[in-house]
Order: sequence, then structure tokens, then C-alpha cells
Amino acid sequence: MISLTLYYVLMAICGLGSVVAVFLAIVERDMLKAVLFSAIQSTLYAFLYYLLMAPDIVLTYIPVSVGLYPAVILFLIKKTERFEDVEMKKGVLWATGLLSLVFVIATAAVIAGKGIGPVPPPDVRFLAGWYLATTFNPRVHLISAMAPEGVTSIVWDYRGLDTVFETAVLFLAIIASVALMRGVEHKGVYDELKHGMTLIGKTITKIVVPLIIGVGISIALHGHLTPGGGFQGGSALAVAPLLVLVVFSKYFFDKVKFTKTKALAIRSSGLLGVGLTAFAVLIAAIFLHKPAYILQNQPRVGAPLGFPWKGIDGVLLGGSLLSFNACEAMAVCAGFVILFLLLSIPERYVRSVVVGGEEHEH
Amino acid sequence: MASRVLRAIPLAILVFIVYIIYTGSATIYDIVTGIIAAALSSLLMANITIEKPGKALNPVRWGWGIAYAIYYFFVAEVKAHLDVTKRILSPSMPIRPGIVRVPYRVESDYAITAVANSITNTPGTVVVDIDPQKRLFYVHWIDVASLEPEECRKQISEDFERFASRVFDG
Amino acid sequence: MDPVTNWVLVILGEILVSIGVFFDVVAAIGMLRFPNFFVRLHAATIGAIGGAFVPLMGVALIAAGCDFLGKYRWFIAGAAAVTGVLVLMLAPVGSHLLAKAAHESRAAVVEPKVVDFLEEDKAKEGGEQ
Amino acid sequence: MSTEVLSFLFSIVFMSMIVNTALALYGVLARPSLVKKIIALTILGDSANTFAIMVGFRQPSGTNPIPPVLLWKPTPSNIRYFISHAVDPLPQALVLTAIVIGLAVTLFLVFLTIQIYRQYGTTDVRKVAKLRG
Repeated sequence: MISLTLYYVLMAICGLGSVVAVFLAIVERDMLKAVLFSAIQSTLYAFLYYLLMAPDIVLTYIPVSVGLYPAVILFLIKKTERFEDVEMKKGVLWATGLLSLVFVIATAAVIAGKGIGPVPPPDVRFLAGWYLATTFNPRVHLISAMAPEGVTSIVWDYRGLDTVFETAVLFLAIIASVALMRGVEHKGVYDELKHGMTLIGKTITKIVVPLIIGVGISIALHGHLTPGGGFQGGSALAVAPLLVLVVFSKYFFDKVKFTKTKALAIRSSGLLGVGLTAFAVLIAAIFLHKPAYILQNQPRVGAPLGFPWKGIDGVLLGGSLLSFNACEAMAVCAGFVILFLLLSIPERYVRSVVVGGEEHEH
Repeated sequence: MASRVLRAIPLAILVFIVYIIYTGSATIYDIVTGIIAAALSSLLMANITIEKPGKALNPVRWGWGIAYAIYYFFVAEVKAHLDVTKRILSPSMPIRPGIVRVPYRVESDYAITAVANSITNTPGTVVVDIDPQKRLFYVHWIDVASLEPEECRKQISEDFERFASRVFDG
Repeated sequence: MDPVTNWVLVILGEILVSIGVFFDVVAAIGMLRFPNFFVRLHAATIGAIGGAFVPLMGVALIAAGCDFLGKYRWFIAGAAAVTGVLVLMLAPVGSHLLAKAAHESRAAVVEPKVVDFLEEDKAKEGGEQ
Repeated sequence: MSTEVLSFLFSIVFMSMIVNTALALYGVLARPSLVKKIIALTILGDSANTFAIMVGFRQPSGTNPIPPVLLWKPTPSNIRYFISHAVDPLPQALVLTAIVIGLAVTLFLVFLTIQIYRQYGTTDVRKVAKLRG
């Protein structure tokens, strides 16, 4: 029981720590410091997710919220303003901060004392039990996803259509950002001495980037077996080009001839892969004159076709989940690369293209 | 293209090892996907990461690398750790910090990085900046014993350079 | 493996972890006592090598000596070793780039100091241009 | 006794998320800087996601819960153990897509903010409102 209490103590520390970090992030006038506090909050949340038994979330949340997102906000601060123009009294600030902490502890005590608090229940809802029972169960083959990873099964099999539409939202957000920067093309000559960080940083980045790519691919391709999947692998993969961008500078991408158009092509082929996998069984069924569903993974009642879930030597393949994960990782990674490439174009240059005509009016 | 494949080989081995260890199992599926992942990432990065593939597969260089590691971990690190620990724990805190010039004579990027990382990793010395044209490290030293660049080199980095040039240079 | 080797591995690993604990405490004291950012980096180095690399190697040895872990034994050992090597590679780059950025932006002053040749050389170059 | 301690500690996390949501809402609504609004918005999203995951958490009596990954052979007894100990996978699956889409939307907001700065030369919404006049 002591170990269980310790476990919850760690959770509570993460919660209280995140309150402090969020408070500091919100009231801070210097945006650089605010981003730092926000990253501390993200780290504490990631630890909290780990303690709440959500390893899948940890694997996406760490690259997204601790890596990509502060980097993007730092780009934003560099291109706009660093300080917020607001006056607040020191006394009021400290009182608010302390009051929020006291509020948390007091209300928690009240809730626990009454015995009606959000005690983690010993059981989950009936629906969750159903999902868990059918995630990987050869005995109920006709309703199972046949992959041991519960979260990925739900993402791509039980609620597959949902995920496809959410991928469309992601795609539209990125297309909209690209549209805002339309017509901006910037190329430069990479100079090893002038651009990027020092030689030491560059050499180590050269070694670390292939390792990050390897780990990202591992997360994506084992999504149906262990915590991981397309989103997680893609956001882990996106850290590698970001690292190259920060350490080597934007002009290095021009040197190796990796352009926005190429990234867009990779992204589109990833999305095409997602689409093809969604329709694959249906297309096969049309030729074989058999009934089938869109997004079908395993054989269902009245639809006898399906992806193989077991390879040679009893290797689990997870049916369509494997293909979905690989394509989604490609699409997510390339999508973020496009945005980083756009964000890294020098502001002075963009200004001359985007608002060049309109500025004369003022 | 052939040279690219040749360059990718040492990198692919490294990525494959990390892939298998990260995955935590070694079934056929892991090995097959591991080979794919290693080939993809190493072919993508080969021309950037590796210049001469022969160097990475040369056993003599590996031997010198192991000697470097043994010297580094059991002599240099131990000495530096004990020295700085003494400085931290002694009540008077005897420090004379300053940034000194330390010239280097090694050639390749990897050798320079290895020497610089060895200097930074030993407590008491941190490489603040590097000037590739003048071939100088600017090192923040916790106990400046000399202002002469050559004397500093002798005290800080000479041993590292001797090993690093045999492992990475030539 | 035979129990004697296992015991030797586990005890060696535990010694390394204890060394790591000692150096972590020393590094924390150093962070508090040292006067400025650049000197504190040296204490941080103790925390990264003596306080992270050495205990990670200890964890690798302990995992290698634990029979009950079954097939995960070598993976835990390997993961700890790879993490240790990554710390060894990345920690100095971090300190170096932090130091460079702090020196360039003058976010931290090099005070107290005996000498600052970097500042002098920069001033000289600025004068020449 | 012990369950009440656990309940108290879990309630702290729960209330922390409520306070974080309130602070983030204050940041989104009352702070003038658009950059600060974006930072607050992501904190708001993360706190909401944490709520969702906490809804799916469980505490099987006496032992620790396990993540929703079946790590053993799918025999009936293993599956029964899995059902009685694993946490709810559904909120995790929803949060997973929410995180990635949240980042994409944030990126779009970042681009919009940069565009506003290009047009008006400020990220302060009060000044932007005046400039539009």
C-alpha cells in the first residue's frame, strides 16, 4: 500500500507543480520566459500521463509539447514582439498564485472528506471493458481488431472514420498556413562558417539525427504491438528536421535540395496511402464479387475479406493498422516540415513579398 | 550512388542497434523493419554524416578508440571530478575562473568535436567558443593556471588530441 | 550465467549508482555555491557525467546481473547503456552552446574572472572591421 | 483511511486541472498579447485532455492499473486479467488525435499572428482594434 500511496503522491506533486508553472506562464510579461514555464508545465503533464497509464499519449505529447511547440512559439516571438504591454501589481499576483494553490488543496480535502471525490473507480465503464475485451481476441474474431494495442485499434479500427476526418482537419490547417505564405520562395547559399551553430553542435547533430529517424520509424511501425503509432511516430520524426533546421540553419535545406514542394509531395503520398488503405478491402472485394465495408480491417459478419493479421512465424501484423500507421507517420512528419520551412524564412524577405504593395497605403 | 551505399553501411549498423534496443524485442518482424528503418535513415543521411566509410570500419582505429575511452574514463574524468568536488566542498572555495585560448592541431570535424566534448565533459573546463579559422578553442577554466595558449593546451587538451588524432584523423 | 558473476555485476552496478548519488549531491551544492553562470556549468557537468552517465552504466550492470528479468534483461541493459552514451554525447554540446549563447548575448557576465580572452579577441575583430 | 488519502491526492490533481483551466481561460480572454493567448490556449487544451484521461483512469483494488496494451498471449485468463486491470483506452485514443490536431491549429494561429504583425506592426489586440478604427 505504501508504494501505491507514493504513486499518488507523485501524481499530486505533478498536479501542484503544473499549477505553479501555468500561473507563472500566464502572468509572465516576457514571452521567452512564458514559453519556458509552459514547457515545464508540459513536462509535468507528460509525467502525469505516464502515471495515468497512458504511454501512447506520452509518446506524442513529449515531441509535440516539449519539442515542436516551444520551437514554433520561439519562431513566433522572434518574428513578432517579445514583451507584453501589461501592468500588474506584485501583491495581487502573489496573492492570486497562493490562493490558487490553497484553493486546490482545500477543495481536494473537502471532496475527499465528503467521500464523493473523483476517487479513481475500481472499474471502467462497460464500453471500455468491451473495447478491451475485443482488442485482441482470436475467440471473437469477427468483432476483434486483432492487434494487441488498444489505443491504436480504437484510433484506426473502431473509430477509423473519425480519425480519417481528423487527419483531414490537420491537412486543412497546414494547407491554410501554406496559403497564408503563398508566393514566398526564398533560397540562399549555405555557408558552413556563417550559418547555424558551431562545428561541435553540427557534428553531434549529424550523428543524432539518423538515430531519431530510426526511433521514429520504430514508434510508427510498432504502433499495433506496443504504445506508439502513426501520430506518435510522425511527431517524433518531425523533431529530426527541426533539429537540422535549428542547428544547421534553413540554407542547409537549400543545399541538399529539400524544398517545400518535395515535403508537400511526401505528405500527399502519405495521405494517399491512408486513403488507399481505407478502400483497399473494398476494391479487392469489388473484383472478387464479395461484400465489404470502407475502412475494413478484419473479416466481419457478411464481409469475409480482410487484411492478414498474422505473418510467418506467428508475427503479428495488425492488419490495416500497420499500413495506416506508416502512412500517417509520413504525412504528419512531412506536414510539420513544411510549416517549419515556412516559419524559418527571414521575416524581412517575406515582408517585401507579402505586404510590399499594401504598406505604401499607410 | 555506390559510394552513398558504402557510406551508409557504418551508419546503418548504428541505427539498427539503437532500433532493436529501443524496440525491446528481436522477433523476425523487428529485424525486418529494423533493416528497413536503418537503410532508410542511413541512406538519407549518409552523405551528410559520413565522409570516409573506411575509417569507421577500421579495427586499428577502434582499438585506439577503446584506449581513448579507458584513459578518458579512468584517468581524466576521475582526476577532474575529484578536483572540482574538492573545490565545491572546501569552505574557502578556491576558484580562479577565466576564459583562455587553447589551440588545437587535430584535422577532421569528428576529431575536433571529440576533443571539444572531452574538454567540456571533464568538470573544470567548458568550451565556450570555437574559431575554426584560427584553430582555437576558447575554454572557460575554473582554475586558470597559465595565460600562455601552449601551456593551456598542455594542461587541458594535449592527451585528448593525441588519442583523437589517431582515432579520427588521417 | 552463474550466480557469482551475477552478484559481481549487481554489486559493481550498485557501487556505480552510489557514486552517482554522491556526485549529484556535490553538483547540487556546487550549483548553489558557485558565483556565476559559467562557473555553475562546471557543477552541471559533474551532474551530467558523475551524476547521470555513471549511474546509468550502473543500472546497465545491475540489469545484466538480474536473471529474473528474463528476455528483457539485455534490452534494459542495452537501453541504459545507449542512454548513457547519448548523455555523454549530448550533455557537453548543450553546455557548450549554452555557454556560447550566454557569452554572445551577454545574458551572464564572466565575473569574477582572471582573464577573458574571448571578449578581447571579439573586441579586436570588431575594431578591425 | 488509506482510500481517503488516495482520494485526496487524486482530487488534488483533479482540482489542479480545474485551476489550470481557469488560469488559461484568463490568459485567453484577458491578456492583450496574441502570443500569450496562443500559449494559454495550448495550456487550456492540454488541461482538457488531462481531464479526459483522468476520466478513463481506474484503481483496481490492491494492485496497480496497467496501460491498455495486451503484452501476453491472448488466452482467456490473460484477457480476463487485462479487462479487469487495464485503463480505458477510448479517452486516450481521442486525446491522441486531439493533441496532433491541436498542434496543427496552433501552427495555423501562429501564421495568422505573424500575418497580423506584418499588417499592423503589433501583436497587442487593443492596439490592433484601434488601428482598424
